[in-house]
Amino acid sequence: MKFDKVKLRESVVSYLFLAPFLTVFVVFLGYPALYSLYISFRTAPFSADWYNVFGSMQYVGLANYRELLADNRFWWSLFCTFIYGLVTIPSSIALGLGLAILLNNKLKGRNFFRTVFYLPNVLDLYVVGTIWVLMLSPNYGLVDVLLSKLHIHISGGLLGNPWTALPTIGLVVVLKGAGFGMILFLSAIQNIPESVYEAAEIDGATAWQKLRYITIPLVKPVILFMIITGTMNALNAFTEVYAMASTKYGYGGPFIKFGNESVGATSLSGLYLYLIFERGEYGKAAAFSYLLMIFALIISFINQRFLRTEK
Amino acid sequence: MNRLPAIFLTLLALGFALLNAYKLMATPPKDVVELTVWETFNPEEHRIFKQIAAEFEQQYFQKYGKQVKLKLERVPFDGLMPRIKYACLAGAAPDICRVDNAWVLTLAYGRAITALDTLPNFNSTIEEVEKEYVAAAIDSNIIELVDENGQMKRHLYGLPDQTNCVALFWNKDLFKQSEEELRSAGLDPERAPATWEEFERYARVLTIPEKKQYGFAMFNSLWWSLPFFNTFGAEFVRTSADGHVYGALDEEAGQKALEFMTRLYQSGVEAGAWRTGSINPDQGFLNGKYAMILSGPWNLKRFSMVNFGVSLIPAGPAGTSSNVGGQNMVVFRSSKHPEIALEFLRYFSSEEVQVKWCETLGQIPVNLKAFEKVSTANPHLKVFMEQMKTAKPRPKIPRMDVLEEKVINPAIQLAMQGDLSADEALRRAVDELNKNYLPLIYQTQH
Amino acid sequence: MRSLKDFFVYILLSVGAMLSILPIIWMLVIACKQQGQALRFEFLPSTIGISQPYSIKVGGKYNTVIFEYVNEDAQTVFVKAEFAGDKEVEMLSEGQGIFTARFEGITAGQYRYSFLVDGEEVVEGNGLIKVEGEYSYNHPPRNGTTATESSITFRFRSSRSPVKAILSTGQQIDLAGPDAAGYFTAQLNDLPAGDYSYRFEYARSWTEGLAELYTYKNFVAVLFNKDFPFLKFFLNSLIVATLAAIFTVALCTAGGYVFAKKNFYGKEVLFYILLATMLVPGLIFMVPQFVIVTKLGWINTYAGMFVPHIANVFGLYLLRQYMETIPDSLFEAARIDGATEWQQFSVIAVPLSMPIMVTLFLLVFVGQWSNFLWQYITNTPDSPLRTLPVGLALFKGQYDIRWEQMMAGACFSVIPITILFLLAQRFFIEGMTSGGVKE
Amino acid sequence: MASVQLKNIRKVYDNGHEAVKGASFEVADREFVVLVGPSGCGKSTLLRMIAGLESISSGDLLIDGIRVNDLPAKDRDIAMVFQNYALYPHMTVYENMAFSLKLRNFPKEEIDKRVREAAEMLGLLDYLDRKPKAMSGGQRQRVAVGRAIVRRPKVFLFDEPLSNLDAKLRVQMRVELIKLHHRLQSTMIYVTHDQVEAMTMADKIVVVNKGEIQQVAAPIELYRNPINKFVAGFIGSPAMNFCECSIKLDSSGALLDEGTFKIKLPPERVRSLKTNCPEKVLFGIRPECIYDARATTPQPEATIEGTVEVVETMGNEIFVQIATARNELTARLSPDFEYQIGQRYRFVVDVNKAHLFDAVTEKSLLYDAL
Repeated sequence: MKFDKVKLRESVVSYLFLAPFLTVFVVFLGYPALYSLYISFRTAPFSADWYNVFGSMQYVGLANYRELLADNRFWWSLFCTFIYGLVTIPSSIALGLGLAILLNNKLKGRNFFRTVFYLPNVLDLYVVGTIWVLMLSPNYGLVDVLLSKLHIHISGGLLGNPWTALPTIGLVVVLKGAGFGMILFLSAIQNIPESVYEAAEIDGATAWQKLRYITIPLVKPVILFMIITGTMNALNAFTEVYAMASTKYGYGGPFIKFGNESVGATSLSGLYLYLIFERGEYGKAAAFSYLLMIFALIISFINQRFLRTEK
Repeated sequence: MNRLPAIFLTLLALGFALLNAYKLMATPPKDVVELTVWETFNPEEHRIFKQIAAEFEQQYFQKYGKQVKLKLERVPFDGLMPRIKYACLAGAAPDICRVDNAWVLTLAYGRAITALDTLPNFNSTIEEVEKEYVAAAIDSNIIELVDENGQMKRHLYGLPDQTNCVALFWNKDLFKQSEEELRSAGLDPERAPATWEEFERYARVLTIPEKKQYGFAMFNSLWWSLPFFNTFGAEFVRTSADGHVYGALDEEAGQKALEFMTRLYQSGVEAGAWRTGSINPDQGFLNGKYAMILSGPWNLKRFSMVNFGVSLIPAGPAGTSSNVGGQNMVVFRSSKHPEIALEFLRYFSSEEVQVKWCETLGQIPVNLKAFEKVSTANPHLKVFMEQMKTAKPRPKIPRMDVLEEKVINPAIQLAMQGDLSADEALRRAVDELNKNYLPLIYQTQH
Repeated sequence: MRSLKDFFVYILLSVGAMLSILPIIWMLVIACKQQGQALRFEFLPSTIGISQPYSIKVGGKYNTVIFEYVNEDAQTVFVKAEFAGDKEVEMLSEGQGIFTARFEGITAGQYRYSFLVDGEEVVEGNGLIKVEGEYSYNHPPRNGTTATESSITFRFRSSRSPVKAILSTGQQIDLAGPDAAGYFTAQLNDLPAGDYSYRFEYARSWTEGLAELYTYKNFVAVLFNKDFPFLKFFLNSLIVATLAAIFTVALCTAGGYVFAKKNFYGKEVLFYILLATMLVPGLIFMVPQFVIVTKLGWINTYAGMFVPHIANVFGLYLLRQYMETIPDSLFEAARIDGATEWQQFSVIAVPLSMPIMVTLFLLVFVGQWSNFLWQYITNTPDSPLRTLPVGLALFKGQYDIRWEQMMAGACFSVIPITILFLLAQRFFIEGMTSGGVKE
Repeated sequence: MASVQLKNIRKVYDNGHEAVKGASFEVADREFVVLVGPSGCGKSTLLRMIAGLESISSGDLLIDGIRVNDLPAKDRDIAMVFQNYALYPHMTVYENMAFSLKLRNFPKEEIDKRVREAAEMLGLLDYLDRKPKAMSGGQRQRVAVGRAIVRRPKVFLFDEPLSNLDAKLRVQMRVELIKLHHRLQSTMIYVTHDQVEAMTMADKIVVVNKGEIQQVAAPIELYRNPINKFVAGFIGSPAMNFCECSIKLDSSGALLDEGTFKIKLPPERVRSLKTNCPEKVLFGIRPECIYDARATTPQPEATIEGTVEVVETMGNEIFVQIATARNELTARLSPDFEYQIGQRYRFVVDVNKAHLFDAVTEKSLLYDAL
């Protein structure tokens, strides 16, 4: 390969600029990532010395991966994650887009509303989660009291019922994050020239048609972005379930029967990974992480395939 | 606008300056031996503990002429275990740590802590030490491990500093409000139920749906279920004639206990307080919504707003019984002065300190002599001290925490939800126990 | 037509806004509640007050000493009395800053006593109490109920009538009064000897009820608490979050710049490697990171708390996306104008990327501000560098959580973030607009 | 001030695409040279290589006789005006203009003096505190020029500076740039795709196509003697008409046969053809060299008959599109006559201004300068 002198010079400059980032990256992300890959092929015996857990790990080949792939709970956690994504991603897109459209109007006080909707984003998810638990508690919580006024009774409460627990957590998270989506969509919508809408109006488009045929196609990059970040959030979701569907005595919310196992109805893969990790099964946790990464790669690849925007 | 990068760079420089500007100065004077103690006491306990630690330092100096400094560090209870794990990995574990009694076993198997009986200044036998303490409290510290010769050997891994169990709390006001109904059911509103059979009848009367009031509320983890299992006479493990240990919770007594718990929930007298997102028993009891709960002495002060009574766990086929909770103090293997640590552990659990501790804070002593000596005006505490005598600790099985979290707790919950029969739920737990956990006892080489 | 539509939009927005800030409101409400009231579904004050239950022995033949200490700001009060062997005995809080303790069967005589208020010794008057007769007080108490062989004399100070005493036996008696000192009294006779408990029901004003339910004290308790150096925690959080944000922005800006505007060997491959690490669950990095931080001796340093997180790939991605919208010709013009590589970056790229930099700053700041686990493990328990989330965890005990104070702490922790957001809002919204740079 | 020499300069991109295939020409001191060609022809790349924004794959670039191939842009002492102006949006007009001087550590007073001088020259004095966003396109263009002027560089480079302006402004700015050149008397290299700009402004035009230099010449020379079909077609508006013809040479000249018409070129015009003459040629005639047959004496051997298809009225002249059976031609005529669309008319061409190109190589058969 012939080196282009100018490009070579630019490369030197570029790497100088990148040096701080890359140094920290290599030390604190790159090396740990590789190290995790390494220990994903190893496992520590049950009685490993706590002072030297990594040293006492032994090579087991693909055993960690095989065990996970044969573990019903693993697949269940992926299924939960899938459902969770199915609940959160479209609704956060819809909510963000809806708010953005409403707040794109020339309303008085729209800055106030924008701030109010964005504000929950800056709160700690754990704190918000615990507060919602209080508001959702069966019989005595605000939401349940309101629901019973409407003669809706959910056995075990919204968070205690296996059918409603996961969607409820999802909706709380969506509500908290709505402001972020709103701002993303708002900026995208503001970039659409007014003339496009005027043209549509002359063509006789209704409000719905304008949304369907103009706004949505033109904010597609934002939708794609939200799908990808939403997928990653779903795969990493932990705090929300930890805060809202765990007691000191069990994690992952109301249990249900799944084959021969009892699994939590909100046992998302992030939570399951955390449990494995907490137990000190670092090898398995690493294998889990890499499996999740592969899934994430596949999903983002598919997303990009299907939602690719023409530039 | 050109100033912005300048501001940015200034901030960056400032950041660099601050980076290492503050580093913890942690070098004590040379002639003082410093021991780090991690503790999870609440603020009031912490204050007394500080005094006791100071007294120990003084006494030690008088006795050995050596200056010792105990560095007390309060750790939030919730994050203690991960913290210990990381500290061990990083070689930064404390000398002494106060841990939940369930964790001693895990720490011992992980060789994170020292067997106290191997220390040079441990000048008595394990059996002698055992006799000095309340049986239920010392139990979790004595662990049998397989040594290099394949022999099981008993070791002492810590000393108790606090012990407790649960008993029945009942809301006198709610009992009073349902006085007529209780009387017409042939029940005395002035006292708590004495047997489970009676308990169920009380609970039924005290459940008033229109007031959102429930007769009973409970947690359903294994530890919180032990009062049921123990009173029904269930055993967690048995040893067969040939010395083989096997799980026995799925025997008839265990099934009966679980069926009883299930019935309480499904007949609607139990509030379902164990379900995720529900108001937990303590809170519901405080709010006057749950007439009876199981709880421990730690709540006596918190419940002062409620007109409540405490009584023994209702008797089952095997009489009254309870579980054992509490905290132990352990010495870490990485400690450079384990003998001083042992000295402190002995001091803290000694008769005089325990008397002072328990009388001031209203707690159950762990030291047998103190147990007899503590005079408490608090009638509630007396009940707990009485209950303590019949309390049975949870079994010591490697990775019990994992088994509980992964298998037993979910199985109990499924049974209570009606998704599994009690029989099947317990059999699952026992199968798992026999297959993957009990064998670990023999696999471990130390 | 137009105004009708606006009206509906406003309704919709208001409902949504309410829903979205409900947790914040709830947090505030809980933070304002009196100790122990946090989880009660009770928000409107009632005009009927119910005292806490007291117990009393009828037929006891011994001297009873009742200590009372009044201090609205005290959290815990202990009493040390000579007759009780100078042991510290905790006094019961009766609300409104009144603490009481009872001792029974004390021999007549004169004794020393003192209070320990939040750990500090307080001596009243000459510090002596005279015990004689059936009941002795350190000063006339609010609740001076006494018992004899077969009767109880209820005594209760209240600002308005009626006042009712309810006995555990179900007996109720209305108290008469008030007398000159503001006491209501009533006597209940012919009681069999034994233990009784009772409580008072009393009328009170709406404001008194409000005060019973709500208080500002939790905020005070969080701010000025010896076991909980809030200001220090707060400052540490501020420093760590600010440093983390500054360094992250610095690194990501430099990195994003070259990925957006430079053509160098290995660019594509490197970028995909970086992106791929974003897909690995963050948890897995923690243990190796911790070991590295320990090896570097960064335990108990600010550096240890944030440096491992400053190579933020997401931030790099954001910056790159944004900087790609800056026209190349600006940099070319700068090159021809004589700008060095560094000047092209600092004078062109950085000022033009300010909105996205502010955005990233905000995102990182918020993330770091609420980061618990990492900051928790990289500090020893007594480290002076502990941050707010780590400190707030101290409110969570093994068996109970001090919700009111925890929420008061959480309220404080929301403040800097809110201020920051309001300040940066203009930039922030601009920053999220990907087509930011327009000429 | 400075001369610029390009010697066989090539540009090959990483992907193998050859953007410039060996360009050589010279820009003399104080000369205004325009590089012109269709978009994507490589003229901008050429300019950017001169500026130092692109690396030169091979060949030599000399400024004032010194090889500057490896000199970074800032050291070449050139100034450039970009198509999109490339004004720094976060700086005021003053700051934009002062930026390069500031970077070179000029004293403040000197910077101020030069900026004000340039601003005055360009009529920007009232706008110095404005940000580019608050200005019109023409004003921004002036700022961009001003930014170049203050430097007093050896060479000015313009990269299609007028293409973002509307037609009227473009004409105005063109004039101003010409005036500026006269005033500054400096070397300027100007890239455009608009041949009108090239013709009106240049001292010398370099015609570029597909990465190759077609012809370097003064505007009028280029117009008169295009070296090949591309140059002939590119320069001049409306473009030159081409018709494929067979050719017969004899002593009386050359007889072109298009099929529907025949044209006889005089011998002095086709003198250079004698040595090698292809069978097929392209006959080229500019629209202004076609006249209505009614206005001139009949010349049967220079007459085209065709149907009028389109008539574009300009006012002072009209453009008429004439279709023969095989070709279409555009004629630029005086508006003296009226034309009915669809009617046949006869036109006469000025044979002395006709061009001939080889039908295969498209090289001019008449061009004798080279």
